[in-house]
Amino acid sequence: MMFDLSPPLLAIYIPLIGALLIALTGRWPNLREALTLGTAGTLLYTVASIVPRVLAPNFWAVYAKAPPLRLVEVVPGVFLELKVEPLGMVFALIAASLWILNSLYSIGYMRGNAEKHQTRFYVCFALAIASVMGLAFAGNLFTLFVFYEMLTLTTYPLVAHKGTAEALRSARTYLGILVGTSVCFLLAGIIATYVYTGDMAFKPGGVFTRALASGSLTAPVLGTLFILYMYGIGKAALMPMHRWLPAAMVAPTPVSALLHAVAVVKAGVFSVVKVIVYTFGPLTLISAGQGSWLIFMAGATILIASFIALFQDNLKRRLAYSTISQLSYVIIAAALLSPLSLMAATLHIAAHAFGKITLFFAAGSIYTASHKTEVSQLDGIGRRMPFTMGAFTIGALSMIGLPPTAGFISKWYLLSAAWETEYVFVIVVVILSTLLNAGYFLPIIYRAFFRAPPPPGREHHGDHGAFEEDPEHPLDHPTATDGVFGDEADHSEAHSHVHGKLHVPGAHGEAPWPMVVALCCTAAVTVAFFFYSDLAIDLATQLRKGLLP
Amino acid sequence: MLDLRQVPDLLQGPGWQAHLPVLIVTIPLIFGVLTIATGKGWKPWAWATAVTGTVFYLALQLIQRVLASPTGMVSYELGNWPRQWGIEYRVDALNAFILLIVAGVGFVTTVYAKHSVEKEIPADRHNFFYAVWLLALCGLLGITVTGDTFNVYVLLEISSLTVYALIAMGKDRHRGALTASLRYLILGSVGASFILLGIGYLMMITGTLNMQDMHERLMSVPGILESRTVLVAFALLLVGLSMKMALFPLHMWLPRAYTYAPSAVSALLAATATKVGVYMAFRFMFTIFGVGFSFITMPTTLILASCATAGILVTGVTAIRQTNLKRLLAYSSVGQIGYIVLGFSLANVNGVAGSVAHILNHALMKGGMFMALGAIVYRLDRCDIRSVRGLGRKMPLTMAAFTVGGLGLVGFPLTAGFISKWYLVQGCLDRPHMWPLAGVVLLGSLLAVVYTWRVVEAAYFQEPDDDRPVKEAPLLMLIPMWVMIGASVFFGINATFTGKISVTAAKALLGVGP
Amino acid sequence: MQVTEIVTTVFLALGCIISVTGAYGLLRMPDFYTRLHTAGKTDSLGQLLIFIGLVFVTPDLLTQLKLVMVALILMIAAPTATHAITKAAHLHDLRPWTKGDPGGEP
Amino acid sequence: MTDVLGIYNYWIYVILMMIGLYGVIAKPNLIKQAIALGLFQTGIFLYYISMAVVDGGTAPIWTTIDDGAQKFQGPYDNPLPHVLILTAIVVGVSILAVALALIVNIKRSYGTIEADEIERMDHEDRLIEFRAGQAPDAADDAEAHHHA
Amino acid sequence: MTAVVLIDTLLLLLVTVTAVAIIEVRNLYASAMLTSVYSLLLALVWVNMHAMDVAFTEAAVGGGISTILLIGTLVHTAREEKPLKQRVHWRALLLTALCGVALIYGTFDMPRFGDPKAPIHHFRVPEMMAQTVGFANSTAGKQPPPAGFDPAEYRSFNGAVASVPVDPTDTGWRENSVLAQHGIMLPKVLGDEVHAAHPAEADHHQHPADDFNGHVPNSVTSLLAAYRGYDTMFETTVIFTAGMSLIMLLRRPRREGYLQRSAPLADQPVLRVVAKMSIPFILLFGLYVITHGELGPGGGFQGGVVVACAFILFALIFGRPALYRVLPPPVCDLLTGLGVLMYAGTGAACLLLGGNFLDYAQLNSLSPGDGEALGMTLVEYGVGLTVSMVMVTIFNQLAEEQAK
Amino acid sequence: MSWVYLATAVALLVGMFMILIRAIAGPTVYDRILATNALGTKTIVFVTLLGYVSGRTEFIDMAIIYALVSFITTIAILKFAEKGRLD
Repeated sequence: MMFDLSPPLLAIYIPLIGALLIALTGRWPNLREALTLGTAGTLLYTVASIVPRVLAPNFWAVYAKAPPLRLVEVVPGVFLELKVEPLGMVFALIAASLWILNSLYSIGYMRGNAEKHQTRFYVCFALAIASVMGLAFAGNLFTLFVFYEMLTLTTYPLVAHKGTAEALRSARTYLGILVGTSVCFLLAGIIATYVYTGDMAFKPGGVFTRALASGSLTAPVLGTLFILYMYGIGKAALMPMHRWLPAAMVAPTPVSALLHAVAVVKAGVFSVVKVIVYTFGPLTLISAGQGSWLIFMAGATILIASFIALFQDNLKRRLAYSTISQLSYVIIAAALLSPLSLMAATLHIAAHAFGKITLFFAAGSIYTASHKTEVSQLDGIGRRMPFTMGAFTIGALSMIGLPPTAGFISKWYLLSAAWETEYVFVIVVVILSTLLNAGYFLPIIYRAFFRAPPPPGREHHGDHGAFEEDPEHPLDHPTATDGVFGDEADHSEAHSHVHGKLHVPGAHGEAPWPMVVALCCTAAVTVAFFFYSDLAIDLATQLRKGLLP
Repeated sequence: MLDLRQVPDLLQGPGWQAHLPVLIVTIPLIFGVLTIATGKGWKPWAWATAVTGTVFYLALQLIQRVLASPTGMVSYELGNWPRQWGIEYRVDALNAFILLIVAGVGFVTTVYAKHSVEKEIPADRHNFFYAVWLLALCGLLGITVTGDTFNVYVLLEISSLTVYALIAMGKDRHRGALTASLRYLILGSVGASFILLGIGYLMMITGTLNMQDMHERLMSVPGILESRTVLVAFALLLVGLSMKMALFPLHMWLPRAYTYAPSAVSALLAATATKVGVYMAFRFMFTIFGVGFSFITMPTTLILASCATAGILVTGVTAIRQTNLKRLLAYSSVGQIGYIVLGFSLANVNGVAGSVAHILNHALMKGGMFMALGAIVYRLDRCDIRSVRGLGRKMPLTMAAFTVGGLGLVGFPLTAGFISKWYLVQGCLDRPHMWPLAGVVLLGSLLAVVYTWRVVEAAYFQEPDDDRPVKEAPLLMLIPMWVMIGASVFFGINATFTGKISVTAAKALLGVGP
Repeated sequence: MQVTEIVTTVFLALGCIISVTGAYGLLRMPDFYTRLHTAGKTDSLGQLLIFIGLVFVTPDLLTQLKLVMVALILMIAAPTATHAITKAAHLHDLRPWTKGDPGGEP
Repeated sequence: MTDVLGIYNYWIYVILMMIGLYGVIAKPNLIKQAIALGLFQTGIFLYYISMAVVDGGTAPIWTTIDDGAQKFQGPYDNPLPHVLILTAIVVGVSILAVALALIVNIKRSYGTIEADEIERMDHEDRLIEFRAGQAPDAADDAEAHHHA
Repeated sequence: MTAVVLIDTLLLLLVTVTAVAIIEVRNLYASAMLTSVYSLLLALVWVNMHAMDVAFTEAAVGGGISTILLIGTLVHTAREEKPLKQRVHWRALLLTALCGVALIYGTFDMPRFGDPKAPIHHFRVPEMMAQTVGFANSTAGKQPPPAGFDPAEYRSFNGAVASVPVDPTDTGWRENSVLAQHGIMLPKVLGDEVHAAHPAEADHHQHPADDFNGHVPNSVTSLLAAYRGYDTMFETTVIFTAGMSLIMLLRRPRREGYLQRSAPLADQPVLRVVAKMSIPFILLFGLYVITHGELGPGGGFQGGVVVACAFILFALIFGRPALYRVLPPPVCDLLTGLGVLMYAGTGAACLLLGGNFLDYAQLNSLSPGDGEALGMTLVEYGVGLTVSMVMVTIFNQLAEEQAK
Repeated sequence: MSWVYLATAVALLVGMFMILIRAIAGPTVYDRILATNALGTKTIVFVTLLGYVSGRTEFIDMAIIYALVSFITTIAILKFAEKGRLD
């Protein structure tokens, strides 16, 4: 059993083996990074090979009969088991494909910024991807929980990567909130589910029907369980549990990309959708009359987060709040509980992934090339970094939901679902938030392309820790005259070493080429998704089919 | 008279396995005493290792025998006196399991002890040290197999007395070891006296010392359970046992004792001593008084659960504030005892099974973590949070062991700690109106995250104060450490064995059928 | 009552009186040396009388022998101890009480 | 009266135990504590021995065996508690010995055997240990701010 | 009021007064001496309650060894307690009062002092101690139970109703030919229960009356060394452990040598002569006590302490170096272990001879009862050896520590 | 006859009580030693008498042990008082 080579299992093994190899080849950076890319490619191939099976017309019939892939019996009666279904497939595909691009980008970023502990970074990254694969293919709640926690653990070193007091504090917040919510609420919910139903497998329609029918479980208890799950999945960043996301901004940009686009937050909303669909079952929730609070909670999160984003000067922080609001789109869609809205949720997971990763790549490129972290410093930067800022524009459009980008498709489905279910509140929220999105993204684009760059002497530099500064104290920002030349010189040396030319403040061009390539690719995919979204829509349709009796 | 010609037949015959229960206790006794004649250097250690290894082997044999036996238990009458007259050994699934834990941990810790003892204890008393060490094991093992209440008391005193001496051997490193030992001695003796008195009350009212007989007598004579004597006996035993297993408000002896004891002793104690105390509580509450009296007539659930809850939370917060890592782990141990007690105070199958499983899991994790600290002390001569900074690169294997053990304490899935929490939370939810206790269990995990993570952070993400090169711990420390930690991970991934045996033991204790 | 028993009773009564008197003296005498005086004498004599009294009513020889032995041990040990105590007190300059001293404490 | 005398011994045992317990808790002198611990235990011994008594009983030792008949009429006391207490006394003296050894060691290391003084010294030890081991997180933070 | 109760009442008053004095006296030296007095009084209490062996032990241990140990400790520490700020520790008083009230609460349902109907005299012990316990009648042959004894009542106490239905025609006594020879009758229910529980038992243990072929009239010893011999083995181990602990904690490193300054009392002729006279006698008496343990009060432990007293007296009078010449510490250590090994080895020998651990009957295949007696003698010597050597070790270690 | 023994025993108890007061009160160390020693002697007599009260003469063995032990204890106490050490 342990060495079964069926594709879902292989999808977990490949990054694990990759991590091992990367750890072993840490001394030879080129080999190490080649291995990273190779592993990522292999993984994508493996994951893609599963797709046809999921798209097969008789998929649900097979799903109902096929036994799960059981790895090990952890506690008597509780297995670590895998099972493929469309939602997980979407998630796995996104993660696998973005890993390649992210690796490419990481190579540029890590070398460009001469970061320490690069091997640890790549190893943890691969381990995080392995956890994501496990999460995507989880066959029951227990497995979901196991990989959820593994993901938290493996991303922790990435968040704390820099090892400064600031980074450690943020990483503590990250770990504290994620572990706290998952252990206190999610685990309690899972065990309660097990106690009430004796069953933790994911089934279309949920597992509670029998318990509800027999009366051993009442609707209010079901509602309580639902609350436990929704707040237990802290990675979905539903409003009071969102603090970790801005805190985690301290991490290097590829990590932010991983957190926001590839793995962590996606794992959160993915789990939310999965739990709603396969553990509770939309019909059960509707008939028990539970869960509608989630719509309002998510709606509030969307608006509040967008509003906060308006006032963030730090670029990554602004993106982080944008992520929080975008995640709640997925949650609100799932909470609508209609088949169409669940499709919207699935599509938005994908659409947001591509858009957001583009934005983060762009932010990272700007930092690498110019060490700028604040929105207010970006005047005229579009002229020096046309590719980067071009891609940024595409990502921003996708966030706002304008065609021809991926964001439009998912927003369209969401609005249709809201229309269908006649939730005016949702429609209002979507429209308002679109305006707010526009409100905080468009000024950046405006500054980048239509404002003149400042004269070189007034250039505003951040150093290592600058973008972590508290937003409340913008005046504390160091300026070039603040006596940090020592630091600056170090950086210059490092850069000159990498770039082969002297880094002159204010005279930067594009970031290193791997980064540019990566971010162009993601931007391209964001656009392509608008035109060629068949695969995603097919998978979402497959998911929807499973819900219909 | 002695006919030596019979001896070979006996050793070869299949019958020797019948003597397993007594061999497990007497082998460390006899060979422990012989240790004082083994001389100097590595010899006492090798001797002790061989003895503990044998005991571990015998414990394995015994558990197989117990599980294979149709009655689910093995009985042995000392001196061939029927149990009413003499002393009886009675081993069921629970005993055998605890016995295996104690014997296994004892073996591994003995292997580990070599370097640590060489460094921390003057060379001219190694033979005495290992003699007392083996006698401590003998006492702990004896408590676990015996079916006679007074025998429990005597063996308890052996284990206590040896442990006092072992703790005091930390005096050369820090004088606090002496006060720790004396404080433990006084509290421990008071606790043991309460136990002795409780046994006396029970004997007076039932006229027997055998656990099984006592139980039958308490069940069969009408009115006996309502008598004030039995009530006070129960209270006395409860207080005495709580002291011995360091349940929260009576845990005062533990943190200092674990902090200042020699590293190897800390590891042994953390993994076995309090666990055996818990085992005694099982025996007295379930086997002698019976579930009905202990948990329905008496408000035991309320008392124990509140003590456990307070213990988990208060010691968790206290542990967070510690800088000395040994003290940190010691406070954590008190909290973990809280989990174990919380489990069996629920008196349902899942709760008790969680309790039994946590005895093993905690023994493995805490033992492994104390071993890691011992290795750090061995290399750095200190083990505060400042000294481990940057140690993740200098002593990668040691720190990794510590980290994995810490994850277990937190109860991350796929570590052993998770399994016990799984059962415990189920137990809390199974019992009506007890669900807030599930919250306590989970909240305790969060506190564990905090105190574990302070160390992990310091080890991996902070820069050391100086660039002194530090070598990785010697192999004889690493292997036992990783055996413990590895076992905890193994039992976290595949808890079928522990799960099954805990549930069997829990069902037997609760008398709800096999 | 037989003759032996009467004899025993007389001996016991005598021993008793002497012992209690000695004890009273030990309690009431003003200083260490005077107390020593009462205690040392009465102890030996009182116990001797009681043991002699008991010998008469004891039927078997072994027990009689044991009684004599105990008496002998006491006859050796008690004076030895008293001697040693006195010597120690003397060495440590414990001053005897004389008439006119209030309490007799050094 | 009979009733009171019937449990008189049990009350005295409680009183002895409590005198011992009071000494253990209230007296700061370690030797006093050790002695008080002994008193505490003897209370229990008294309890055990009291329960062995049978009205009109005598010591549980046969005196004459050879002629097949026993010399003493009437019942014997119960020997079982005697046996148990023999063991307990031995345990008690062992504990006393170890306690005294520890006290001698404590006197050597601390220079006193008064618990409150030792407690104070221990507290100081711990403070020193705490400061030495404190992870200077706070200091780091301050430093970081300064650099920024 | 019987003589026992009268003397008991008075003695216990004395004991209590002494206990209070021990705690409240500020001079530790006085405290130590009062401890010795306390032990002597307590020993009297035991004697009065017919616990001969316990009294023996208490006298030897409490009156002798403990006091010497305490004084040995006082040498190195302090003679006076520090003056207390507060005479009475109110919290402790409250706590102990509460605890005491709880314990006294428990005593109300206890069988009365000396009550022959108490369960402990009836449930298991009568069979275990077929020789001697409880209502053992003195004359041979079947005897009716004592006057005023209601067979139904003995199974209960304080009004609790017996669980076993009582047949009105049944006197509640079981006739057992072997036991009846000793004039012993057992409560019927209990006896049958035992037989039912061990149908297959066919060895000599079935009939406790001839367990020892009459070699062991002291039933305390038979319980101690045979029935509960296993406990006693661990008791010996406890003592051994104490000795090892003292060595670990107090023994100086060998390089400093064993022999240091000492202050013999040999300059005092009276003491010297008395000691020289009495030491051989004490040793002999110690051996007598060990050997005689099966017949009368005494046994390995008491005898061991007496032997140790001889060595300690020797050291007191002639100085510790002289003792070290007689009994070098390494020899002493080894002998300590040897005692435990004698005990455990006897048990193991029984095991090797085909019986259970400590089944002394195996030691003599022809006469199990004689085997039992032999085994008991062996283990008693083991106990005596360990105890005496450990006591000497403890004394040595406490004395070895240099005075300030 | 046994009432005679009993009366003697009670009288001895009274004596012991007085000695005990001296042992507690002191005031010098030597007074205490003296009282302890005297108590020891009384105890020995008392034990012997108890044997006669209950008709069991084995108690005399106990008296011998008492005598020996109290003698040794007295020596030890004295030695400590005189030399300040035990060996």
